Amino acid sequence: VSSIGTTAASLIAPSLLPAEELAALDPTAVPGHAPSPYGSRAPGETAHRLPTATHSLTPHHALHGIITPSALHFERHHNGVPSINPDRHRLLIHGLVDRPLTFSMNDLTRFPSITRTLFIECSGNSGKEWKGPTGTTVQETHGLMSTSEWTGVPLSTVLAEAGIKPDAAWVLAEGSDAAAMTRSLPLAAVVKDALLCYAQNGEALRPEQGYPLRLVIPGWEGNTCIKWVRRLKLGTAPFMTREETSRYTDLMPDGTARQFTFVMEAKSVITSPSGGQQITPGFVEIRGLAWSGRGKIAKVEVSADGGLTWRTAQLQEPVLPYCHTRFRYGWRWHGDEAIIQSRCIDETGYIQPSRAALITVRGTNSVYHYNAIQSWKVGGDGKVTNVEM
Amino acid sequence: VSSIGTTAASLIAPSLLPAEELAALDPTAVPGHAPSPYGSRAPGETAHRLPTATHSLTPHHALHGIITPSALHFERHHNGVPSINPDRHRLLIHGLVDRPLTFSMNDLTRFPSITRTLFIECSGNSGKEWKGPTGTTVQETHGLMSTSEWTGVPLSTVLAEAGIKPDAAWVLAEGSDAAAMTRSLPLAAVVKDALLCYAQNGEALRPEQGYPLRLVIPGWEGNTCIKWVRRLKLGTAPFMTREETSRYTDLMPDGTARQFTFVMEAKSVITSPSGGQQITPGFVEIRGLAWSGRGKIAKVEVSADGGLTWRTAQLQEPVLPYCHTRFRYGWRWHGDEAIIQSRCIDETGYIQPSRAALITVRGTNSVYHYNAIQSWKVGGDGKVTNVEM
Amino acid sequence: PPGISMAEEARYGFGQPATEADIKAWNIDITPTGEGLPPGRGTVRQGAAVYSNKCAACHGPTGTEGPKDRLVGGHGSLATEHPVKTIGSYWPYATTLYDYIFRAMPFTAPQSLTADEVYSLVAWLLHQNGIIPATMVVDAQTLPNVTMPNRDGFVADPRPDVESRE
Amino acid sequence: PPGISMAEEARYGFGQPATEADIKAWNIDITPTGEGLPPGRGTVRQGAAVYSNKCAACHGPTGTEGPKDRLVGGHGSLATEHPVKTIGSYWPYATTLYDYIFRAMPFTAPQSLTADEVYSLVAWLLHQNGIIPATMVVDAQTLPNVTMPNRDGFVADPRPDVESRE
Ligand code: HEC
Ligand code: HEC
Ligand SMILES: [Ca+2]
Ligand SMILES: [Ca+2]
Ligand SMILES: [Ca+2]
Ligand SMILES: [Ca+2]
Ligand SMILES: [Ca+2]
Ligand SMILES: [Ca+2]
Ligand SMILES: [Co+2]
Ligand SMILES: [Co+2]
Repeated sequence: VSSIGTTAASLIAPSLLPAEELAALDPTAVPGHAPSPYGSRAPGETAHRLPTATHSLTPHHALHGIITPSALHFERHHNGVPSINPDRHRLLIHGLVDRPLTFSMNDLTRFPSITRTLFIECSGNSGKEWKGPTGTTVQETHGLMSTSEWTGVPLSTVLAEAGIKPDAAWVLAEGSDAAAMTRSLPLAAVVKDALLCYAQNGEALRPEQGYPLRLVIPGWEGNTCIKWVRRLKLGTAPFMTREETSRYTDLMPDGTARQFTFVMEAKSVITSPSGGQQITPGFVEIRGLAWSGRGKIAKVEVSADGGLTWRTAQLQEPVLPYCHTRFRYGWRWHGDEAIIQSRCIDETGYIQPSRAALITVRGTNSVYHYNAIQSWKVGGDGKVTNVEM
Repeated sequence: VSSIGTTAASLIAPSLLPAEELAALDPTAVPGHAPSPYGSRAPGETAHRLPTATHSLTPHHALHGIITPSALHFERHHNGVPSINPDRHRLLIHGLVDRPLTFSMNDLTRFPSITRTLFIECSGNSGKEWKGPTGTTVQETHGLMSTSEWTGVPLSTVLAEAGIKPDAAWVLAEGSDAAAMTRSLPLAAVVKDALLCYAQNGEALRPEQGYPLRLVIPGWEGNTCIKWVRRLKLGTAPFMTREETSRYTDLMPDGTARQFTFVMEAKSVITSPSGGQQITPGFVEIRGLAWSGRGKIAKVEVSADGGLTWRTAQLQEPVLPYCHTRFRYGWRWHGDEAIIQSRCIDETGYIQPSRAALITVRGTNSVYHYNAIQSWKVGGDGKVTNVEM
Repeated sequence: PPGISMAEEARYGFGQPATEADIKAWNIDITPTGEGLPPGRGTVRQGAAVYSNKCAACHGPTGTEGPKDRLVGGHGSLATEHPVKTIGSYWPYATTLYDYIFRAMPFTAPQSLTADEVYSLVAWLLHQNGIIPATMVVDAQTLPNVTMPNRDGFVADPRPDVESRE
Repeated sequence: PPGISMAEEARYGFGQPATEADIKAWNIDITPTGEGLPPGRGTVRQGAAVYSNKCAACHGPTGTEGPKDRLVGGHGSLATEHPVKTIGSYWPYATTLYDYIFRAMPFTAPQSLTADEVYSLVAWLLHQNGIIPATMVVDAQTLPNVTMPNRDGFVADPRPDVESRE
């Protein structure tokens, strides 16, 4: 009967058939299973991260809303996920402070707390796209980002306890993983709104996201949000660790490299329909995510003609700063080839650039901080692929 | 060195010692484990629901922020959790409609979608407190409520597809569980903002919360949010099922019973320090949740002297309608016996009542819809217990 | 497709027309006016037998012993300190009994009873509660006419009902 | 407690004073000025031996073969289409090499090397990259004075840098 058509719904919410014995033919005729202490997802649900040795990617094509389930939050580790006993874990604050202190997890949860829903995006998210369309799916192109509700204590509160000396200008944050992952951070900026977090989406942090303690800096590249954090050392200058010299610096066409590029600039992507999905003619809700490391998303526009014309997408309220914003646009696909794109504008007026504009300025050697408009091509057969405009 | 003291931090974020072999003595010296497709929580984290045959309770004393991890979302089933194959699941719409229709899950995910962060509270939450202080912990007194980010299609969109006949005034919603759990709902009210949800906290609904499809009615008692929903039948009058006559009706002192008491009135509770926890003198952050079935929370007040004086608590932004709101109040406990309480006011001006005011009107036979101020007594030893004021 | 109406065009067009068979398979609710009651009949005597086979283990030989919900008695207890809410003392509609027993009982095998079995159980339970005589035949015609003792015991929600002042 | 100052009263009072031993155990960072460099020394020749035992399997016999990160070479490649970022071509500070090798290498046993081993590996890697002579002794005094070829290759973040117009 449909006069309008179908979308890639089965791809949007993928599921395998549960084993026959798991699914009653008529569930109303058979008593169900009992309540349980800690639930797990339905056996047929198989959305999963794509793991490599160093990271895993969030399956945004299969997710809804803005919260990333903790089990599917992307990972990026520099030498694996450490196993940490929270009762033994300590945070050491030293260097240019009045009183070097150590804090147990119990100490830290006693302080006044704060909760914020924030994205964390790896600076390398979409990094392979610098060289041209590379990822097949949105999980491959944009899977190094996720959003959680984070709870912890403001970094400023804990540093004040130790007493910041007047000449302190940078802080070294160090993890207790096997990379002792380390970044130098400008003190004035992080004291503004960084959090020492012990909870993610209501419960204790997941091991992959820094259990039991993680630094979270709203809007900054993920690697600055030091996981398993055990040491904060205040100093006068950046410590110039390998992770801010050899890595996490962006090579420009002239051979110089940009350093301390912390903020993740505004970016958006259509998560459905997206690469690897297939649609049929008729009504298709274009769904995606937009975010900015400089604050709130002000507007998202969608094009279905490769950027010739743009229409304003609907933003799901509440629109929060430094947080994924879900956008939606109702589209009717008539069966012709189409290039669909989204672009966002943040509250500072910054407009997500086209790929052409971005690489004109930056070249293609940057590795990190790729935030160009993503183009998905819908073929005449409804199949969606990653293309360059 | 502490001149101020400690709180019940270890109870706020409880954890058992991970097995020694799981936790490296110095995690920086040992490579960690590899990224994984679907994560799980740290082995030492043991916050759990308290399950009985018919329900399980969310451990709010151990949670942070407002999102309840899906694994810890409370349960209330009328004959267990059915095992449903989402590819076979259908929603039937019939009765007073122009075109009776069935929808597959694929059909439903194609419609324009919407995401809302909403509490669901069982009408029986705190029900045992009608007879006086009964629960030991906040999990026991207030564990039949949770908050999730829900995504789905507006009920109105799907009903419009079938065409609502002019004389339709009530809708019967029926689950495909072994209780074929059923409620009659006034059409005009639910068409306003009810959702047919397929996703919870980003991923597919959890089986215990209605996988693959659940009706969610913002602010209404949990049992109206029919889980595993398979049928919507439109009619002119309530269908008078057992769940709106024998059950989910409130017996008044005069022997009459109130029927169709859908909205959960404004309520709040201190989750920390709460029953079963212990504090020590000094700074204690009082943390809790407030919510209203009539919209947003406007204000939460905290008393540490059994209701003689009240202080305004801080509300965690964003404050969302029909959603848990996290409140906090910085307190200094000097070691004396104290009764701590919270009370909230919602945007309609409704003030959460004292127990005395509530039972003066309703008596103690209601079973459901208990929303009085909760009193926790802090003993001279810092131990917290459930008391009546 | 050809012949599609303008009204249909305005819809999304998702979903399939529900067939008579689709609806019949799931359309199990019974309204207070008796809509939905199937053909069939039952007596108190037949009900006693079915009850003792399929229900008594959970609700007790006379419907008062438990261990599960008490189904019989409690008359006049609703305004006391210890209200006993049963079919007889509390339920406003007899039709609900058919609806609920078929949809949900026996607890271990819901929707397994025949129409005659359900009518019989309804008859026996109503009789046990002193609502119908031992000789009454319960069917689609007679059941909606049974008046339950607490029929007028329900009132609409008057909230907000509690004055809350500082 | 008696003697507590007013300033201390204003704080929450959580946490414990960090002891010298607490700090020493974790204070492993090395700054560009050489702060943090421990006593000890290393030579290019000693470094060659340690490297071949503990590093070559992952980084290749000469530091160019991999399979893991290439550590040597790439000079002059940064402005080309195929930049090769190594210690020699890219790293701005020699001290970072001490910091990173001790904190993170060998990958399978981080923080297992002695100070002399690390100094030696730094010496060998700097020499392989043509930065120091084969005879140089690397220690806390000499290392901060090594000038890396790409020392001036880094610039501050000038963003927003891309004009985006419709
Ligand atoms: C294995 C146990 C078991 C058996 C057998 C059983 N029941 Fe039940 N019955 C229950 C339980 C448990 C409930 C409460 C269900 C709920 O509250 O959701 C119940 C509830 C009821 C109620 C509703 C009571 C009220 O006041 O709301 C009725 C009526 C009832 N049963 C009738 C029957 C009949 C008739 C049979 C036999 C055909 C039967 N039961 C067999 C366990 C059982
Ligand atoms: C078992 C494999 C392995 C061994 C053995 C190993 N490394 Fe590495 N090394 C790696 C990997 C993998 C990386 C990249 C780590 C990352 O990017 O987080 C790396 C990175 C490095 C880097 C940084 C390269 C850059 O440009 O940023 C240096 C320097 C280094 N290793 C030196 C050494 C030395 C010296 C040794 C011996 C003491 C050693 N490695 C032993 C695997 C190894
Ligand atoms: Ca499927
Ligand atoms: Ca990163
Ligand atoms: Ca503990
Ligand atoms: Ca309920
Ligand atoms: Ca269709
Ligand atoms: Ca202390
Ligand atoms: Co990264
Ligand atoms: Co309930």
